[in-house]
Amino acid sequence: MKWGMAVDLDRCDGCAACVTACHAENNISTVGADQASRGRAKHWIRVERYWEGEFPDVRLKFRPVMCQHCENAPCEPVCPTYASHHTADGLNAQVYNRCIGTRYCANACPYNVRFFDFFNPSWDKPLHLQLNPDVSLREVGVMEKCTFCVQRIKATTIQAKAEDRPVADGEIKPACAQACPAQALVFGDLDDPESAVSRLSRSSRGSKLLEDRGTKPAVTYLSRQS
Amino acid sequence: MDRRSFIKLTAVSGTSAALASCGNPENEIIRFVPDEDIMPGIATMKPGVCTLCASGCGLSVRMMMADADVVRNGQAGLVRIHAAKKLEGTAEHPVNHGGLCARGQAAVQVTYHPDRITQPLKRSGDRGQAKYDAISWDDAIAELVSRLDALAMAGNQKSLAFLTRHRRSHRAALVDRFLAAYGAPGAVAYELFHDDVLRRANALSFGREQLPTFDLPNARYVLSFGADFLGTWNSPTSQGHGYGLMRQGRPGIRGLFVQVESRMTQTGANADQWVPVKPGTEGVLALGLAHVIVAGKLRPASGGGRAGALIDGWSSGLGSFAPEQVETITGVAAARVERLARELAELSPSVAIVGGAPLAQSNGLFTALAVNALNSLLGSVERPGGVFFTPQINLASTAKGLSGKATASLPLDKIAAGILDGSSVPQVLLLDGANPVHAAPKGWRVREALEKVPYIVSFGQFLDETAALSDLILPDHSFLETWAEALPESGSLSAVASVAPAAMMPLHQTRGTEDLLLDVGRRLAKPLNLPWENFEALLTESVSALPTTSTFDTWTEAQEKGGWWGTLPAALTTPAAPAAQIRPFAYLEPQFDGDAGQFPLHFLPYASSAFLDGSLAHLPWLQEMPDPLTSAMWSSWIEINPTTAAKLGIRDGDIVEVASSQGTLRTAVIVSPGIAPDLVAMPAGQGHQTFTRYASGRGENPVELLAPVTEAETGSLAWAATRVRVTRVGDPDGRLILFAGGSREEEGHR
Amino acid sequence: MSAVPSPSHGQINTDLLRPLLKTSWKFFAVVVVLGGIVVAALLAWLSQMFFGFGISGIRWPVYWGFYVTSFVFWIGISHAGTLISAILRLVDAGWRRPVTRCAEVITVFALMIGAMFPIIHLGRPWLAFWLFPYPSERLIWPNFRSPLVWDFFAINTYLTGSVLFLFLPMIPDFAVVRDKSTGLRRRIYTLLAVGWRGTPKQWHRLESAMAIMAIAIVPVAVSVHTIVSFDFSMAPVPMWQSTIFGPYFVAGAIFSGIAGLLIAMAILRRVLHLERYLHPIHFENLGKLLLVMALLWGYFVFNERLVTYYGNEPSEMAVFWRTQRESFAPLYWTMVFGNFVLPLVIMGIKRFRTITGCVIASLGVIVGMWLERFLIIVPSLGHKYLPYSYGIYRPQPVEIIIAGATFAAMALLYVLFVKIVPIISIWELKAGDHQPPDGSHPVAEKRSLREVEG
Amino acid sequence: MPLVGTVFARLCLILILTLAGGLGCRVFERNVPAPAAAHLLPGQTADVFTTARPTFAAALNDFLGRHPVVVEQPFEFPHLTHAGREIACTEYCHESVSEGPVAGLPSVRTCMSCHRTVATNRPRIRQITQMREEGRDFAWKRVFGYPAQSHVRFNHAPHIRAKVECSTCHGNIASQRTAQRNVDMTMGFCVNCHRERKAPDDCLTCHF
Repeated sequence: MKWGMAVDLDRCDGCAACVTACHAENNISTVGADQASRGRAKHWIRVERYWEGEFPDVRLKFRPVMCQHCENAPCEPVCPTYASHHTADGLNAQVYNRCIGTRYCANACPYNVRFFDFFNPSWDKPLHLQLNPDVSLREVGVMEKCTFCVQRIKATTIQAKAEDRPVADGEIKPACAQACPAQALVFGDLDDPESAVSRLSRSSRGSKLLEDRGTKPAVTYLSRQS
Repeated sequence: MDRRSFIKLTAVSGTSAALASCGNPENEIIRFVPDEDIMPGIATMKPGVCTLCASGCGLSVRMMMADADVVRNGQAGLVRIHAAKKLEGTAEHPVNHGGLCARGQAAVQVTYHPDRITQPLKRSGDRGQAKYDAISWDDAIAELVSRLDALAMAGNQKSLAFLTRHRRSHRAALVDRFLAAYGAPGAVAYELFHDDVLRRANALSFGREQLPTFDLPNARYVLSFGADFLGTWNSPTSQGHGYGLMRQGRPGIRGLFVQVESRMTQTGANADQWVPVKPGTEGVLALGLAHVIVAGKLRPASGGGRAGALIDGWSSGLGSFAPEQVETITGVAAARVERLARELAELSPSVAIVGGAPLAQSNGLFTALAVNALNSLLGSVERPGGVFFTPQINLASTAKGLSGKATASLPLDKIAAGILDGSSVPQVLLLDGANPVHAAPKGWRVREALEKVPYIVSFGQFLDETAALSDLILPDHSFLETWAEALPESGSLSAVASVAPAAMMPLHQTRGTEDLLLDVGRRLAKPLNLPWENFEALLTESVSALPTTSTFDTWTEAQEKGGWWGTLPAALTTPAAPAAQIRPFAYLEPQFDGDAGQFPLHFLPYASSAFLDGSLAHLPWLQEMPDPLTSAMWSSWIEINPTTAAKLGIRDGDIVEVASSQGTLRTAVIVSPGIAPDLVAMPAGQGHQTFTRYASGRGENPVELLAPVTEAETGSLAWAATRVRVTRVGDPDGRLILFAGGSREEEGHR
Repeated sequence: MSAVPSPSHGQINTDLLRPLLKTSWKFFAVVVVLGGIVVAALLAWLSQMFFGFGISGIRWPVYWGFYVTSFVFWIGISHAGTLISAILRLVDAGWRRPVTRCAEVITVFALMIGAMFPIIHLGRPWLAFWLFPYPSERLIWPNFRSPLVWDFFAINTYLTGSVLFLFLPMIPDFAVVRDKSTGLRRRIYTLLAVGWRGTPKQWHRLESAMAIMAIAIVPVAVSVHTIVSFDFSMAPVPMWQSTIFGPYFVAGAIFSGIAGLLIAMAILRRVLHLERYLHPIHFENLGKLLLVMALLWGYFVFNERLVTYYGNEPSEMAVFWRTQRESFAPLYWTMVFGNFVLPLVIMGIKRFRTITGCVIASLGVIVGMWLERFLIIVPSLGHKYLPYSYGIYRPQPVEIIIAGATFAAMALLYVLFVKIVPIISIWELKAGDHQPPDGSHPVAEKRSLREVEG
Repeated sequence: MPLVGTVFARLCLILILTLAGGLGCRVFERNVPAPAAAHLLPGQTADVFTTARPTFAAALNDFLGRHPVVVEQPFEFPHLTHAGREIACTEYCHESVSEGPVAGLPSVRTCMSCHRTVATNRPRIRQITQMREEGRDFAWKRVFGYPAQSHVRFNHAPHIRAKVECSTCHGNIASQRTAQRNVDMTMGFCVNCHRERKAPDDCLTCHF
């Protein structure tokens, strides 16, 4: 079991549905304009956009970037308390209660996908009724980041175990993948060569983000064809 | 200190409520008996329908237990409720196929919004002061009824007006029926980014007065004229799904996509070819393509059929649209016109799409007709990979009681004018969702007009600028708390009726507007003939009439699936209108407000990816969602071409004054390569005064600059036909909040 | 050694013990002022904990700023004393005698201050003890792969070593004070003097202990700043992943250390009227050392820059140009001026190698070295690989106050120290005067001590 | 006495310095306060939900893992009596324990499902009957639970399936009147059991 994701940039149209879906699923608090202007906005997944060329021959490329759950993650060795560590099924775990907030992991992360809670998150009531009880609320001073929706992985695997069956391919969908209208994000088990994500990851269009950093990400990007 | 740190302060010093769920000692919290038995910690999925836009996407709502603060008989306490936690797309729904756009994801915050109106309110202060007192439902309804009775007594039923947004749904039908029964003109639908022009064009070209549906999954070549169909236009989720399949859904085949527009939209960003064109000349380009195709004998001119016949000079081979002329008019190189035309003709099935800015010009209808003709010529109408029209359920035949439409009403600008010159002042105005005070051009003077209306009732859940003028507020349920339904006019090849029962119990003392209208209809001195106990009865009748596709009866099945979809018997389908005999249309130069000398730049407001026309600016998730192209959060801005900016001495982030003949506003600049030098663009949606704590006093409203230019044929607002002047007034002052640092990958490679 | 005739031993005692025995109101005033600033910083830190870390300027993606800069800076300063005095002891440079102690004191205090910052900059400082390897029912230990844990051990070792290194040679002087003073003070110093009688045995033990410490402390000192440099060079951040960081940091550390020492000495000389003991020659010698280090530092910087430039790795070049000629250029060139040009000119020309000259050059170096740390940390973090995630760091009041107050804290500790311990090693000074031909110290020491007691 | 005077003067100066310094961090904030809701409409809330502990004491107790020894419940529920009558805990009152993460604390509705008919004349039953009529529910105080800061996502169901006795973690509730925390559920407690039973002991098993 090794969880991974494939992002088809040829399908992604940059609609940012994944961004909001992630907020809705993972109890990511909105920080408000003041804090956002000071770089405290938290977006576990972001749609990066890059301009190319000048008018009129201008192009724009989108690239959704979330935690790459690197097999060789730079954030893991630097954490003095093991708050950031790798699990057997290939997840790059962030253990909030063990995090003391050195923010070293975020510095070491080449993708800048780790976010720090600068204040105790808060919700104007009754917005808090929406909070997902399966995801813990991070408090001030801890790091948080994309978990591949570990709560969904847990729930499904526990259910499958109860029914004494293997987890079917595509049964687990992180919020971003589930929301994506164009189905650009595909999640699954990379150890199963037949799973959709494995097949996509083997695609000739496939490449890893910042491959030369040697981080061995679990996320494969399928290049856009134009 | 900013709000959140203040909250932390209060929280730590013990003035905030204890965290009910985290094992803290709860000091003397009062609990009330829940209204339903709830399995704690276990999620159940319930069907739903997203009503934030007209697409009518199917939802599956994740429900779990939560502790809600409530006040019962004067005592504050907690009660367990079954709360919606997350909205997902319904996998088998023919519109969204399991996907859901960013706005749909944020829709859940509508229900839990802290600034929702929780109970009926009666104005206590002056108009526009937004001072209200609580009032009981009975009193509120009684007051409305008495007003309506008074009108009826005076035989003045005509002077009841109903202002709403354009929706196709049983609700809309019920409203129309209510008005008809009462004897009032039909509901006035107003939206800034309307599609009236396209509907009219489709009615003329194809006899279908509705938005088109595109079979993108089977298309090999898509040519879009300014339509942001992946972002904000028509049925984005459905089109996004189709787009994914068009690109990578078919082994060996990858559909190509060309976007024609003068400011790069999120959709245009995905195009293989991006073709900038002079505003208002898109129709010419379409006909230029048609000309090449016909001249090149790639398709017979006769293929144009009914749609072609509407174009002046079609039969004679469009001689006046030779590539050279097209180049001079549109600014697209003749060679490129040739190439595009050949690609269109050869890479079939190909389809042309038009929407948005091109139709918001004084010659919008012509542009739409031209593209329709092009589609006909390509033979892509009602053909796989082409343009379709979702079969529309004829409610008059599914629910007999709904037959008999109200007389058509005047458009909003005419009504406003009528009020201002005193010729026809509605005595009672019912408001349902529309917010023209924020979204209509200053020139129409909607605010002044509405202030003259003696009595305004709002059904809205929020106190937006228009609702703030109302005398009585009868807050509606959120779409999760009541029957949510829609009759999508596009986005699906098969007929659809999205219907879902309430997912959760109402959070506040609100009431479903549909039931309210039925109730009012009954309570009138001369009761209206509305043969339904409640809205559910209406839905039951209407949906049950549809053919069942399983062993269950249609109604039960629909409630479980979150809607009905399938093949619609001819008897229940709205028939296509016969061809109207009218003179063909010729190209007319687009007319712009403000002379080119004084106002050198075209001004293009566009639907924000987050807020559309601004009706969603109150949702914090959307406020903090980085804009796909600029990464801006919580702000508004104008986009301007680098060369133009350099000419005007403007740098990224500077504060500028944008002036039109209608007024001026100050906002920050984003220098963007994706926009024509003679154009500035600004997202709509911000600049609210009284629209919840999240949107109020934030950013600027581009509508304030819009001149009341109308489309010549339809008389609808041409919102892209204003010219402006931009002058630098200051250095960056932090009002523009960007999430991204760099915008070009090369920046990392110097 | 020195040109000026050295004072008599009685004179030495009165001179060097004066600050201990007499207290003017000025002392209190200084303590109160400095103390106030320190308290202010403490309050600032509390408010940061209370309101949340967000009141600092730290942001995504620049997660380290002033705090870590100050950390590296102060650890660097700490290389002033122990290393210098140890080396000078080993080579038995006679002129060191008046200098060593005030150098070692700098070490200890700078370390204490520096070591606070890893805790101050934590998101949840109250959990800092998790860095300490203690057995718990959780069965979790610190992550020994993390450079921060190495820091923890390195700094602790160095601190312990330096404290010993400082304390050992103080024992005889405590004895002197003990014998000179009465009442409570006498009792305190009796404790501090740990039963020193000045017997040959004790002298011998002291000497050998000093010799061992001197040898042992050098590698520790070198390792400490190497490890601090690992905090950066172990993370895949542009311009951080450099093999040169180890020596680069150590050199910079000694560099800033000498500068700190020079300033401290100059102040002591003026305030405590130690003109008779701290001769221009001391300043000149240290100044020469400063010159050498300036050249060495220059070499390292040139080396680092050249290699980056030649390597031409895109993401590194982005940061390179950012510091070289874009937003951070002013700071960068200030650093080069303060760290290289200034010391080179002033220390290079004999005429300028005066006390004032030294102080000016040292101030330049202090500023320069602080900027160097800052320029290593911030530009790289704000400019990592994906341009979309670039960010600009703006320090906020809380950070500025805390970073600034560390200098007050240093001064405060120094003032208090000078109050309780003779800042110049009395016995070493005396021993210095009579270099016996065979150079066997204990004899000399004994004699000197007898004189002290007599 | 000039000395005292100057010292005093300086002390005052310091006080000002200190305050300025400490408060400065707030006062000199670049960003202005966010505008609150213009003015609250009737029934509209300005209340805020945060992850912060309600009081310093609560925070300290959480930090030290201290729990109240005796939990005073608003209503004294005799487990003893019910267990004695062979009423399985998970059958009626904590029914969701085998399906989901939480066992659930019963509401008055649950009680009344039996006590509408059973032992209706008992004073305590009368009490809950009255509560039911008034629409009041029990505000149970959590006996077994984790502080938010420990971020434990405990799921009962798999433990039930793994045949872990309730009493392993909850002690012999059946012998108590009101439930009391008689097992100290420290992390060590969990980890040891997991290791013995070869259950996963990665942090992410419980903390996410």
